[in-house]
Amino acid sequence: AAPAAPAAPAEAPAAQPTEAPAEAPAPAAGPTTLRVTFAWPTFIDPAVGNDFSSSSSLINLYDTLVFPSPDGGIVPWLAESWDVSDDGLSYTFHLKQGVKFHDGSELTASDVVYSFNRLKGIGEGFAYMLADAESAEAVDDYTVTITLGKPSGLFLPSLLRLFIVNEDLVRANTAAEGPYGENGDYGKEWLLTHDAGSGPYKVKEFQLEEYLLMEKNEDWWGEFAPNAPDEIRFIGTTEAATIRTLMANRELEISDQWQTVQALEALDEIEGVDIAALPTMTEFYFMINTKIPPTDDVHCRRAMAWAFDYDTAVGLEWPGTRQSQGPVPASLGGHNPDVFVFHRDLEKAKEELAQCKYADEIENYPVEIHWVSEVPDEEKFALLFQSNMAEIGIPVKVVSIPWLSMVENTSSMETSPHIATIYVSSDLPEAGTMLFQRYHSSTANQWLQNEWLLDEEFDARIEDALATVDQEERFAKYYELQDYIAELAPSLFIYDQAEKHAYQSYVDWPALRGEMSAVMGYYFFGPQIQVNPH
Amino acid sequence: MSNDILTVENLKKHFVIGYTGLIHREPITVKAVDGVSFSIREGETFGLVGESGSGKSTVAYITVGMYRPTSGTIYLRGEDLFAQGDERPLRFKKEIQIVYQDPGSSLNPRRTIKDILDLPLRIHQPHKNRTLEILRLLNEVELPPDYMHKYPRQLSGGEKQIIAIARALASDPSLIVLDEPTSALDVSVQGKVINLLIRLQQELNLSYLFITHDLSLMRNVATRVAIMYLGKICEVADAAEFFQNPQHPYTQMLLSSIPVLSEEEEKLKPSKIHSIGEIPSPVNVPPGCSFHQRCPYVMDVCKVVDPVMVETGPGHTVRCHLFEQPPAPAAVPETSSTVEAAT
Amino acid sequence: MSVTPLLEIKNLHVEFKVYGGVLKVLDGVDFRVNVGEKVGLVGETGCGKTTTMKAILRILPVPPARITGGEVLFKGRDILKMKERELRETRGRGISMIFQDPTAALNPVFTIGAQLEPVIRHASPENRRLSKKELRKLAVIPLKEVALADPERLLDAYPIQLSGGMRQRVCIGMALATNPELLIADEPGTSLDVTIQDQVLRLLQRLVEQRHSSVILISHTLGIVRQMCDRVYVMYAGNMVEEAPTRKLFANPLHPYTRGLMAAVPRLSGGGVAMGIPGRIPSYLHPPSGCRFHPRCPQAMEICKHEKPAFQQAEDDHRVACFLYDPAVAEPQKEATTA
Amino acid sequence: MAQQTAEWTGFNITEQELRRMRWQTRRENLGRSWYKFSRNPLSVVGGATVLIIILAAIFAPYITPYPDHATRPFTDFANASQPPSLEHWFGTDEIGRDIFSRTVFGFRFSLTMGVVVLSMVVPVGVILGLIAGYFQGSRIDTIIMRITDIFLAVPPLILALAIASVLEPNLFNSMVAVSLMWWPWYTRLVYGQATALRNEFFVSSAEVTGASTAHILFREILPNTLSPIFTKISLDMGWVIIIGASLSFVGLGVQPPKPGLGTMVASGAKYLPDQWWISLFPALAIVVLVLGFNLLGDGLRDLFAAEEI
Amino acid sequence: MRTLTFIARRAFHAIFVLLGLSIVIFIIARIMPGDPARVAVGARAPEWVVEQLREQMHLNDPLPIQYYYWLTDALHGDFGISLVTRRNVADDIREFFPASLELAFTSLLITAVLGIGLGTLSARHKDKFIDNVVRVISYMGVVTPSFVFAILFLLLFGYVLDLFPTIGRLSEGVPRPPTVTGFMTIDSLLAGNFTALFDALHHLILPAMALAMGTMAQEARITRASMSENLTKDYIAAIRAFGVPERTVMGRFLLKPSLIATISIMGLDFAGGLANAFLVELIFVWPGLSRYGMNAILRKDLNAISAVILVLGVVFIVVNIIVDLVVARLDPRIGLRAARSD
Ligand SMILES: Nc1ncnc2c1ncn2[C@@H]1O[C@H](COP(=O)(O)OP(=O)(O)OP(=O)(O)O)[C@@H](O)[C@H]1O
Ligand SMILES: Nc1ncnc2c1ncn2[C@@H]1O[C@H](COP(=O)(O)OP(=O)(O)OP(=O)(O)O)[C@@H](O)[C@H]1O
Ligand SMILES: [Mg+2]
Ligand SMILES: [Mg+2]
Repeated sequence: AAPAAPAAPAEAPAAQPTEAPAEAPAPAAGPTTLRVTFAWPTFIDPAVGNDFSSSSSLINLYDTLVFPSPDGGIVPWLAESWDVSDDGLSYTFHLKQGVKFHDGSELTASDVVYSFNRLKGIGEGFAYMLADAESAEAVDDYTVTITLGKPSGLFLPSLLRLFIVNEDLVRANTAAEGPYGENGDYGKEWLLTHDAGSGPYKVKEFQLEEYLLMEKNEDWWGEFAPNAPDEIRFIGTTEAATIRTLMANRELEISDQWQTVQALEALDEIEGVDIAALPTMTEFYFMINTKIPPTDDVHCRRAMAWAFDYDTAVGLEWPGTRQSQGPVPASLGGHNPDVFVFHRDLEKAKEELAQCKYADEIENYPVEIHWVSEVPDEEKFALLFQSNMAEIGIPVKVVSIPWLSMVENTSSMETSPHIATIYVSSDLPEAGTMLFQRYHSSTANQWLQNEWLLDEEFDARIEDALATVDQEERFAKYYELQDYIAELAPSLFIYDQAEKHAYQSYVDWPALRGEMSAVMGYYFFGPQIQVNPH
Repeated sequence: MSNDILTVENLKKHFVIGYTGLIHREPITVKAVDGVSFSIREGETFGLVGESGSGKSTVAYITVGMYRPTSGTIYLRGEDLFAQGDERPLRFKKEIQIVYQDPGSSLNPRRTIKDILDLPLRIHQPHKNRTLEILRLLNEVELPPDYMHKYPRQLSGGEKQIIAIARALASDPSLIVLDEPTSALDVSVQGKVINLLIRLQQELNLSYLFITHDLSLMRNVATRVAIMYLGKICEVADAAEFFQNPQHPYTQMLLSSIPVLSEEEEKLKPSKIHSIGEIPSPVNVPPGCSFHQRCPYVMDVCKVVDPVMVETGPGHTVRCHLFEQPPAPAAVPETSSTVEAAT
Repeated sequence: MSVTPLLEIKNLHVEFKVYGGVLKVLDGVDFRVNVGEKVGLVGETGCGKTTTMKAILRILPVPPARITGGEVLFKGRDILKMKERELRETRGRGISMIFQDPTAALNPVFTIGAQLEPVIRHASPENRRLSKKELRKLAVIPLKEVALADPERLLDAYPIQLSGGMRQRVCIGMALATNPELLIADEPGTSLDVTIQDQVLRLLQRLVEQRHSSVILISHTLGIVRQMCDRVYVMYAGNMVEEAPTRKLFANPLHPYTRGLMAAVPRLSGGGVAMGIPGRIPSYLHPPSGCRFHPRCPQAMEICKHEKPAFQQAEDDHRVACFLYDPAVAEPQKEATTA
Repeated sequence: MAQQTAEWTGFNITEQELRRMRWQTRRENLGRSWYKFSRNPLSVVGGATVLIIILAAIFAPYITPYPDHATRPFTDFANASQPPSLEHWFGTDEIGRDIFSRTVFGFRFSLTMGVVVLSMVVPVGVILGLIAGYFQGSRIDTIIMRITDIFLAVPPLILALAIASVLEPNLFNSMVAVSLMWWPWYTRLVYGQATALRNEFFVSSAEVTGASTAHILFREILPNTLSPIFTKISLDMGWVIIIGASLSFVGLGVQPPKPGLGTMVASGAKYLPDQWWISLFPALAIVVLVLGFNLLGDGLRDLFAAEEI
Repeated sequence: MRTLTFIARRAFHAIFVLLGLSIVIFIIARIMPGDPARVAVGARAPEWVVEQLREQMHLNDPLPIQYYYWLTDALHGDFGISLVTRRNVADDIREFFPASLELAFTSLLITAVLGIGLGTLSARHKDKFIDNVVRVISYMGVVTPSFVFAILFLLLFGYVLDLFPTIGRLSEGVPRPPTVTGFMTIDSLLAGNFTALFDALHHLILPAMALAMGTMAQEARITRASMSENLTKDYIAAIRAFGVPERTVMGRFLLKPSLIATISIMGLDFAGGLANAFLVELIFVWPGLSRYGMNAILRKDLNAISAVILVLGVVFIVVNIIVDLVVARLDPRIGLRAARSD
């Protein structure tokens, strides 16, 4: 298949701010810039970064073998095509020729192999996503074979996280001393502030904790939209007052996604600023510890699920946000639209509570709900929960806790709170990924799962589903598993998160029209965004 | 002399006030008291006179036990006060009390008179009714009973000093050290305090170590007087003898410097000898006789050899080279006129 | 001796506004210094000696202090009404002052030189044009005059580095550096040892005699005043109570306060220590009515409680503020006391 | 029965009379103190402010219109972020709670924080300072003061944060954290005072009389350090409250639904300037509270000032 | 010479304090919750990666041994790798510390000029209208936390009035001068880049003001108090009595002794400002040390926490020595307090 180059009127001449007369107060002459705020830190080493701001940077600095399509699938990118062996364990990729790294050298198969080995060898960042891939081999300069340990339905999409680095450049900047044996430090220190990619943008300046400034790579093999920004600046702040001032002064094009509803409302008031609510692969959960009283009793959990006021909760979010339909976000492939969904019904809640073995002395079992203090909006949900539960007599204690403590607490069953309010984002656009992340026993000691479900049947079934290469078959298995989880009520499924950004209306942002992939980071793929200074 | 209440023998106190250099750290010392000996008889007022920094207070503080001497010792009725290591036994503390120079700082401003008088009673007379005892003390020093609940700041300077005296009396001591008890007071108040002290001494058979730099006052209260200069005693004599026949040049200088009120007094002053020079710092005591830089009769020997105490009359001792050879004293009056020209 | 008054204070009233009320400290002070005269001022602590002198120079700290009445005539002009400029001319060159406590009077954070130089610079119009170097040369002179060794080095010393005697001398030097017509010496040397005090006083005496300056010498040691002054004022609680030539005053003190004071001084000739004056100086917040001394006065009469005695001539050139010597009031009592 | 004092004391008065004398002097002293304090109207204003706030905090459930909004789980999102009105004097917050009620209750926790922190800090700091100061130059002085130096050198907020993150982040632990960084200042203050006081003659006098070390430390020296201590306490009340507010900026401090003033400001700051009332009123409350304590502190300084009237 | 001795002795004492400090830091850092290695690599990284990092950071050794490693490394200027930035902590500090210092110095400057100025004004017009205005201002300044000022200034001057840039150290588009000192202003000056210099100054003003408000108020109060106290001193009366004009009296003889108290406080405020600026740094996106330290704590970045606290501790100690030197220079009575702990 041909690379789905950014849909853009190819013949449109690059908007050149040739005449930038005095009347234009906004960024007149000089390069156009796309400025976005992010929560810091940003790691631009493809083997280290795996958070939102890092992903957003990496996709602009590096190229990958495949590219996500807006509908949740993938399309060829550096790899123009690929073959799969019959046992599903071996993939052979045919690379595009003539792709140049930022230093002018050509991207070849050995770079892909090196990048693969480097990611796996360091083991950090997105390495876990390629856990099933065992080895990579360069067949010739433009052909690479990757071998899997077991068949996986998710291998191809996971290649979205294999960023191809310039082997020679990295080797040249590798410190001999380091934890990776003959690979020294694998160039980690250098790559932290430099890029070795072939992507549409390259690093111009990198100021820790302050900003990352990237400039257009004019030699990129792909196509830029006509008014694609000359520079992209990722700024490290999420302070409401700061964002607001920057927005009002037209010193910021797109805000980060962490602004509160009220802050967004205020931003919306600013002339020329609009709010976008983009679909994500993230769901907001109340994760219930299923192994400590009183929440170890399923009736108790169901009582809570019936008593919670989902509508109000969803109403706290930006308009358009919807209650989650079951354990995975509706945006994922394989989401079961018919899964059982709780709604507020106090009668049912009381009935369930009555069946709970702690019903008689429920007041002696205060339920602690822990929310992450770094995300202040969570407090509202916790408080709402607290007052909802008060209505059916379940005492609730609301605790605000720093993220790190949350991580620490959820690592053991005893310290895991009754309820942890946590956002979880699916690594890949498939329901199975999310189900595995959330409920498989292997994640029980991580913050991804406060439930401690430890359900052997579920484990076996999800593993089986993920190994199913056929998509339809796979999805059918996901459907059943979603029903299975809904029955156990190990979590309250609050809402599917929308990424809310304030943006300047002079930015033409295809994501608004559903033309960009929801995979983390791709909304900020620079070549497709247009900044139109007036 | 069996009726000595206090005997001071070759007392020395050297304070370390710092160190020289960074690597060669040698102590810099102040020889505040440098070999002082005297004794106080039962029931007498022994006067100690000297200029500022001459070590009078240091002697007093050692006597009451605030400092340990560097060397030398003090006997109270024959018992060594410092025999028992660091902490002086309570019975000695009871026997020797002190009245400080500054009435402002010797009474704790945050405690009432009652509290202040209560402390020595509680320690030294624990079985007595302390409220009554305090009243008795107040009566003794002629203050009204409602002073009990006052704070020192509500009292005048003289009254404060009187309270300090009452406190000293509380433990029923036999020796009281009076460190310039009236130098912070007006003359008009001084009279009252001094008279009180004299009456108490008679009534209670107290002995006083009376420190002052006011020679006129000393003349009127002391039975015997010692003059100190830079940590050493330079002359000791009975009071009357002392003022009639001052021998040490420093004593004469002191006497001649006193401003007086009448011609009659003027005649007692060896008026032709005038003060010259500054008192040397006790850190850098000059070699030889410490007074030689200011002495009008200075001889070559004075600059190198420290004189020793010699007895020039009954109970009259002087530490001066002029008196080491018997015929010297006669020379004193004649030479004085030449000194006048020198200033 | 000339009798032109150089300085004349008439009916001076000074109050201090403190929390809790007004301290009526000076209560109609009359005072005079003639040209070339050395005048003593004695009295107990807190009787207002320093306040009077500060009022003359208008250096009372003004928020608490307030001059509520009277005049201070210096060479006929009222200092209290002078404009800033005129006042500055009068200060220093006209009247200069040696402060009671030399330690407090020297700014601890400036070297002697740094304090002396501006004084000299403003001592005369010519000096104002001098360079720093020339000024420094001039600054050495007053230090030499007060017999300080190594004055060059002293200019760079801080007050803390000097002994008490040296500080006192520096103060004297500074006060004399402007060649004042009137020198106020507030208890010079009281904080010093007798022998050093004696030195300082003799030095002061010599210097003012050289310059023919008039002097006001304040002290509460009567002996010093007797030794140094031509005429003496006795002050009690903000009032002048007696004034006479020195010899006369010491031979025949009139006011009961003066007598009490003199009796209380221990004599070198022995004879015990008198009891002193009973009581203490009254509170200025609520000063006694009438004669301020009456609560302590052994000879107080009924009238003393209500009326303030005038400061008037009892004999020629001997003035006293006491009803005992007011022929109109107390002829009989006077007889009794002299007997 | 009134007992006559023994005649040998020289006075013939009854115990009753003695007691009366005591009361009289006490009254006089109190009157004088009040006079000194009240001569500066600002001190009185400060004292009154503090008093009113304390009373308001104590009686908060009775004087606030919506005590439930501050003590119980309560949400009313329909009424969220309402501007000040007659019904809600200070408006409502983002959860629909009455800010006035929460502010008044907020005083409770701010004051508790101040009181608890200082009552942990002051005794420790003061006693250490007294001991080190009195034994100046000895080994014990060196040890105490070096430890003090160490704690002084640790940046306070960072230390508090670190400690608060070690312990469970609740009000009490935040207080422990703040206390840990606070005591050295008292030690230093008292140390300075004590080293000066130990050379005072009244201390020597007690020593040569034979008083115990405890007596000297607590009866002779301590009372004379009280005035700077009290002044510092009242000023520090303000600082502790501000520090508490800073801590709640990063999620430590009072736990919801209980209102902490700092937490309220911090979470309300996100809604500035449009929903200004959410953070403004609690911020003003902090300012008023701290101001009250500062004014009171200045008044106390005057009260203890040595100068006599 | 005396000064040198003093500094030598204080430095000697500082070694003990720093050693103690390092132990405190070390303990705090280690008992904080969370496995730093795990936090660093994220929840999803395989166990061997975590283990590798643990090994690398000696986290598996007993505490005293960890301390030994940490100390010996720290003595070589090696504070290990920051888990947050993944760089050498020493590099991070080299980067963030100058930014903080620049901010703190600017704030100190503002504090000194305004604080002393207002205090003098107030003392001169004691109990008059101006005095009362200044007092009210200073009360407000003292009682308002600096982050409130930060938000206020940002909104007022950045948003409503749009007079000042709001974030960072330089505007975008302004080329950064090459880093020499790390001080943006000085670097600009060295590079002769005046656009950058003015831009950097412009950026400094708001955060520095926010940081300065509280301390400025404090200093104004102290200056006022010591000035009005010194105004009643005899040495002022004396110098007036000698006919020295009022201007000299106030501007020289009154000012200098009155500054001593202010300067001591200023030193403490400077050190404190450096450490407590994180909210201000956060709001103005200032890449400062305090914010770095804060992040380090929130992310359990052991090495960074230790290093930041150590650096701030050293600053505290150094500032104290400097203050003592300055005060000793201003006030010969106090002298050098080297003997304090002998
Ligand atoms: N604790 C101390 N440490 C160091 N030096 C001291 C100490 N106490 C006294 N000195 C020094 O010892 C010398 C004698 O002091 P002392 O107080 O005994 O003199 P004094 O005769 O009582 O003087 P004054 O008349 O001023 O009271 C002085 O030079 C003083 O500086
Ligand atoms: N700045 C001031 N504020 C308030 N009261 C003052 C002030 N200066 C002086 N007084 C009052 O004025 C009275 C007289 O003080 P002054 O200094 O003139 O006395 P003095 O005669 O010089 O005493 P001394 O002999 O102690 O120097 C004092 O009792 C004091 O109450
Ligand atoms: Mg003495
Ligand atoms: Mg005086």
